[in-house]
Amino acid sequence: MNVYYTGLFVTFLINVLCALSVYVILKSGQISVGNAGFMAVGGYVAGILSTVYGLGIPASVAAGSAAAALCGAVVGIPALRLKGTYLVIGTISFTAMIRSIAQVLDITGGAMGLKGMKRIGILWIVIFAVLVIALLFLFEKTRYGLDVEAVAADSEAAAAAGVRVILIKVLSFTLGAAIAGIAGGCYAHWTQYIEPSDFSTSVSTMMVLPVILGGRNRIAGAVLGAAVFTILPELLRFASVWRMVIYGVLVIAIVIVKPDGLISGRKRHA
Amino acid sequence: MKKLLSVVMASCIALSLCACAASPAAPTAAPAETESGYKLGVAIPLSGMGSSAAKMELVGITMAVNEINEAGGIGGKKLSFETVDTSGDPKEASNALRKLASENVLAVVGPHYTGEAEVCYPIGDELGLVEIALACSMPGLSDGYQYGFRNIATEDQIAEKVLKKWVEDYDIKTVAIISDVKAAVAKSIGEDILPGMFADLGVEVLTLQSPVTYQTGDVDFSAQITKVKALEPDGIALGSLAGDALNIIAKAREQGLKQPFVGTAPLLEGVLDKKGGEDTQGTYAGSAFCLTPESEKAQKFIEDYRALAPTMYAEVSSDPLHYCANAYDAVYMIAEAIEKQGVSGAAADVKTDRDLIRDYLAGLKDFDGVNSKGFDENHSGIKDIYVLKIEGDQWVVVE
Amino acid sequence: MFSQQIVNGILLGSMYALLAISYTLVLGVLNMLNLAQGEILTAGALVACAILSAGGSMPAALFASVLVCIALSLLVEFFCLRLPRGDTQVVTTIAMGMILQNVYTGLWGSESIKFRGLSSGFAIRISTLEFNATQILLLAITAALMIALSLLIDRSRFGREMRALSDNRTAARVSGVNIGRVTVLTFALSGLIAGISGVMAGMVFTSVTAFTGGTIGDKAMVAMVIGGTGSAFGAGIAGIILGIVEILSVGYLGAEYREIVVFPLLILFLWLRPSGIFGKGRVERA
Amino acid sequence: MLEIRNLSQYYGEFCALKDISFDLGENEILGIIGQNGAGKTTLINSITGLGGRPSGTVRLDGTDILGKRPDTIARLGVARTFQNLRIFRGMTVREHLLVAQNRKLSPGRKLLPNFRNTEDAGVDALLEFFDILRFRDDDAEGLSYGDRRRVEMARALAGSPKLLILDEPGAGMNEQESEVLASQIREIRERFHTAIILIEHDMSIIRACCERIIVLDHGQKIAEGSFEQIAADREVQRAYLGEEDA
Repeated sequence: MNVYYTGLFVTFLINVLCALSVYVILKSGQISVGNAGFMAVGGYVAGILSTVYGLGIPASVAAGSAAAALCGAVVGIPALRLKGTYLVIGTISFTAMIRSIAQVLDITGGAMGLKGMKRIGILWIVIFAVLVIALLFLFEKTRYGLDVEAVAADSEAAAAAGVRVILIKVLSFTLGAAIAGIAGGCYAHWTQYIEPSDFSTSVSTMMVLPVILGGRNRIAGAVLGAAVFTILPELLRFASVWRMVIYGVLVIAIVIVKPDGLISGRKRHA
Repeated sequence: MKKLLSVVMASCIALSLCACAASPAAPTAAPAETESGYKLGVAIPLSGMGSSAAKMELVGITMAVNEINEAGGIGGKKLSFETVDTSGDPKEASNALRKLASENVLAVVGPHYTGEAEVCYPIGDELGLVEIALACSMPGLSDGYQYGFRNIATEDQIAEKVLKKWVEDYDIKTVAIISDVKAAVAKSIGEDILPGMFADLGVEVLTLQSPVTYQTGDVDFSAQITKVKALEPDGIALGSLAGDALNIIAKAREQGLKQPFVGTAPLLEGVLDKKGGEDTQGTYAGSAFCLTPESEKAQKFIEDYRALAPTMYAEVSSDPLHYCANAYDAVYMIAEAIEKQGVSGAAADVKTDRDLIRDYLAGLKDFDGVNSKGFDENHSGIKDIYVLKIEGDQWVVVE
Repeated sequence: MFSQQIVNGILLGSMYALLAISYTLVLGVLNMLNLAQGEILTAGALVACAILSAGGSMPAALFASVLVCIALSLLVEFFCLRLPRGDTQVVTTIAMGMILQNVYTGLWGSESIKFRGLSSGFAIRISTLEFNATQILLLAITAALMIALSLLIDRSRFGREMRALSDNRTAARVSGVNIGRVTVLTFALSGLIAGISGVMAGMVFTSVTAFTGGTIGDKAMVAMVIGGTGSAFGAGIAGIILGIVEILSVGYLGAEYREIVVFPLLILFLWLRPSGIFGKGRVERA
Repeated sequence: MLEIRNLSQYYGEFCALKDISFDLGENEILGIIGQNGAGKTTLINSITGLGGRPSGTVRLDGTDILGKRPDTIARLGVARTFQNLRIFRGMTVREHLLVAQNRKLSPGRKLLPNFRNTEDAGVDALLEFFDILRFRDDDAEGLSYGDRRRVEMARALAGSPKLLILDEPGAGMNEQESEVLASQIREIRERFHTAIILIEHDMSIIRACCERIIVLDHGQKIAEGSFEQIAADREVQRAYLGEEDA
């Protein structure tokens, strides 16, 4: 495959990981517009480990993911007290805080960003993506997957049926953050340079849109959404200045026409 | 049935998207792609922050390509180029670079910003594709790269000449520095270059202990101006991009500060002279280009630019900035490399052609360009520096 | 110098206050976060700027800006609130914000445009502090708006309907509140405030860019949460406090510390007291 | 089995429950009746942890459960249905029961992808019992009102609870359906060994099922005893028939 399409393919894989990180949290009924913050944690931790401490790239991406998972739990607990709009505000400000910390510390290269990471092999990104998709697919088949669906449908009724609602919600945030951490680690080692503004609020929204567009209750929906979101900007390159305008209009149109997203069928438990 | 319908719809959308992606975007304003011609790549931020500078660069590139082709091309073969928009974002720039590499371009004019160049230079080395960046003047950026070049003088070269003239003309004893902490090139000017240079010139820097800083794109500078006002410096130096500089100077004048301002190359990118009005009179800066050059090659360039620019973009300014000249000269340098190195231009030996161009540019020290002489050992542009000052609504050369 | 920095803080704060008030109206009444609000402010500023540089008078610029902002707010209400389903509203307002911002860069480019503010040299000097005409006007308008809106919400019939809607949507509908009308009027009102804030932003910051609204919008959102949803007074006060905190941290610590101070403050409030200092609205929590 | 002593619940100054005490034996069916707003639902919400911050003591088999989280109380063997039907949107009838069953499985079992396995037998038997087996794999949301009530009851029983609380299961049922329901409630006690608290307006069901009945009025317990005793009780008549100078 020539160079341009491999670049596009990797961007697609990273977008899939980002979309899945939002998907996992959304599946438990919580909408998080702060996954760019988890991605930043994953990216910076992995980047620092592989440049400063010379850790292998896959190992540092995994470590970055663990660090992001920790942040996920830390954010997940207060998130329990917030619903809907307030959770959105809370997650947006979490990302803003991570960005400002990255901007101040020297180890993260401050505003000048972190560079010098070696290039991650495409195979490793494929392995990470396939691993995450497989794990999610299996997890949804288990009884815990069922608990998650119940919590999303009606958390009080689920509690009355004995479901550990708090555990499920915090677990979802942690899992989503871990996936975003992997995306961050891969991104850092693919572009080989990250800076705080790479993880802005609009990046968080770009992680949410594919899930809402593709279909929020199916893994395939998130993956399809990521595909559309990777190909669309390339298609609209000719419109240069007006590219993002068309982009925004498309998003609103699809959200109104297909509120459940392109793939909205329910998956049955075997 | 409903489920089946949505799955079918989803797959046909996905299919149609992939099909369109296969056909790359049509090149803009380029002469028709001839079979046996030489093809260049252009990666500049036509959308987003740097769009006005990028449009100027595209005018310069189009002028150079048209001139070369009208004069019979290179050894009878036509020159063409394909443009990809990077919108000033490192991730888009890397995609654009890979896209151009896949089109078998011989060399790339671009990217524009320091942030983009930091990402694209390692990729350029990996792909074996020469890049001539146009507007990243941070010192040390292109050191050690094989295929990474930049046709712009580094900030320390420019600052050295400008500060000396500014300190002499305004008899500056103490100075306050206002520095950006976000944009890489502005930050390195404000924090690394200016303090050292002022110390060498025997000028006391009042903001050394508690630096006055801001973030790119800030809307409010009242805190910074109040702090500087209290220090009562003889002059104020800016490690800033043009947009912020305009706001800072306007705010300073509003709060009654009369001191002169000084900055380096970034101040020229914006509209400090056109839009500054009374506030920015007497502000010093430096660049490797000016509108009243001695060489008639440069004068002809300016006239040609003023003729072509309005036809391509309505709102681009009629005075070319140094980016435009950098891009124009970059095309000619590549053309010279193609000619002197006997580059074939055939798809088969694109690899060797690219290396031939790299070797030629690496050794190019005596190029007779509008404002370029070639590249130093760190692949940065060798240019003669002009000290400029705002008078009326124009940057004029300070004798 | 410290007292001058406080004044700068109050001025910047009142910019946040103005926008926070327009945020809190929509969120308080309709429980909808309009993330495109910052961009609507930018529209007002740019339109006013265009009219002024074309030689138009200040009132004309103000009127045009308010008109444009109200129109945009209604556009947002239709496409982002009425049509899409509940939880996708956040997404649609973000997309709308993205559209607006790129329209501005498309039309006006990304440079900053000088805003020809009030030319009168009138200024009041209180000991070492100096307030020029623009700053006095801003403080007056912010105070007037905060008081007017608090009165509107607490006293007027429309205010009572807004509060009924914010407490319990179904109960409001049952007791005869015309939901559609109140929603549209609330959005129009927030558009009006955004229009005024846009012109003020131009005057205070002396220049406008396509990104002006966005930067103020984020901070205004923080002020709105801390101040308390549905409370114009709370949003106003919190906006000003936020302005002072930011100016002092920039003045004495450096610009890179600015967000470090502001956002943890917000997260603390979200955790301990989501309804904010003056919050009246009942906050939906887990 | 269940001891409740001076249970009170205040929302601000409004007193929803005042000083309520009663016991419930193993396998006993207790009826709770009272006008709308008497505090019936508030009472069981407080017991199952969904209410505000009640005061007093509630002990299940000796362990104090007042103020615990609803899912903790549920896992101690208390199951309930809801007055206003809390069905999981977008989930099948069978999945409703699997969710309730999950709490009996060890974490290890829950992680295994649940291919067709023995638990299903229990599920099918329950669906059969409530005559909704034919809707097994349909979306529960689409069923009729009565069937959705039966799904809720099946879900409650799927977790094999010690105590089953039914909140107006007979609401909206005709004569014939009420009789079937009454017999089902009696049979539940035998077949599933659960004590039952039944909140109901339909006196025919109350008379058919409950050995003991508590009457609530304005958040207070005004009577307790067999159906005949409370029918004769003057206080109950006053509460039901409105003020009357006796």
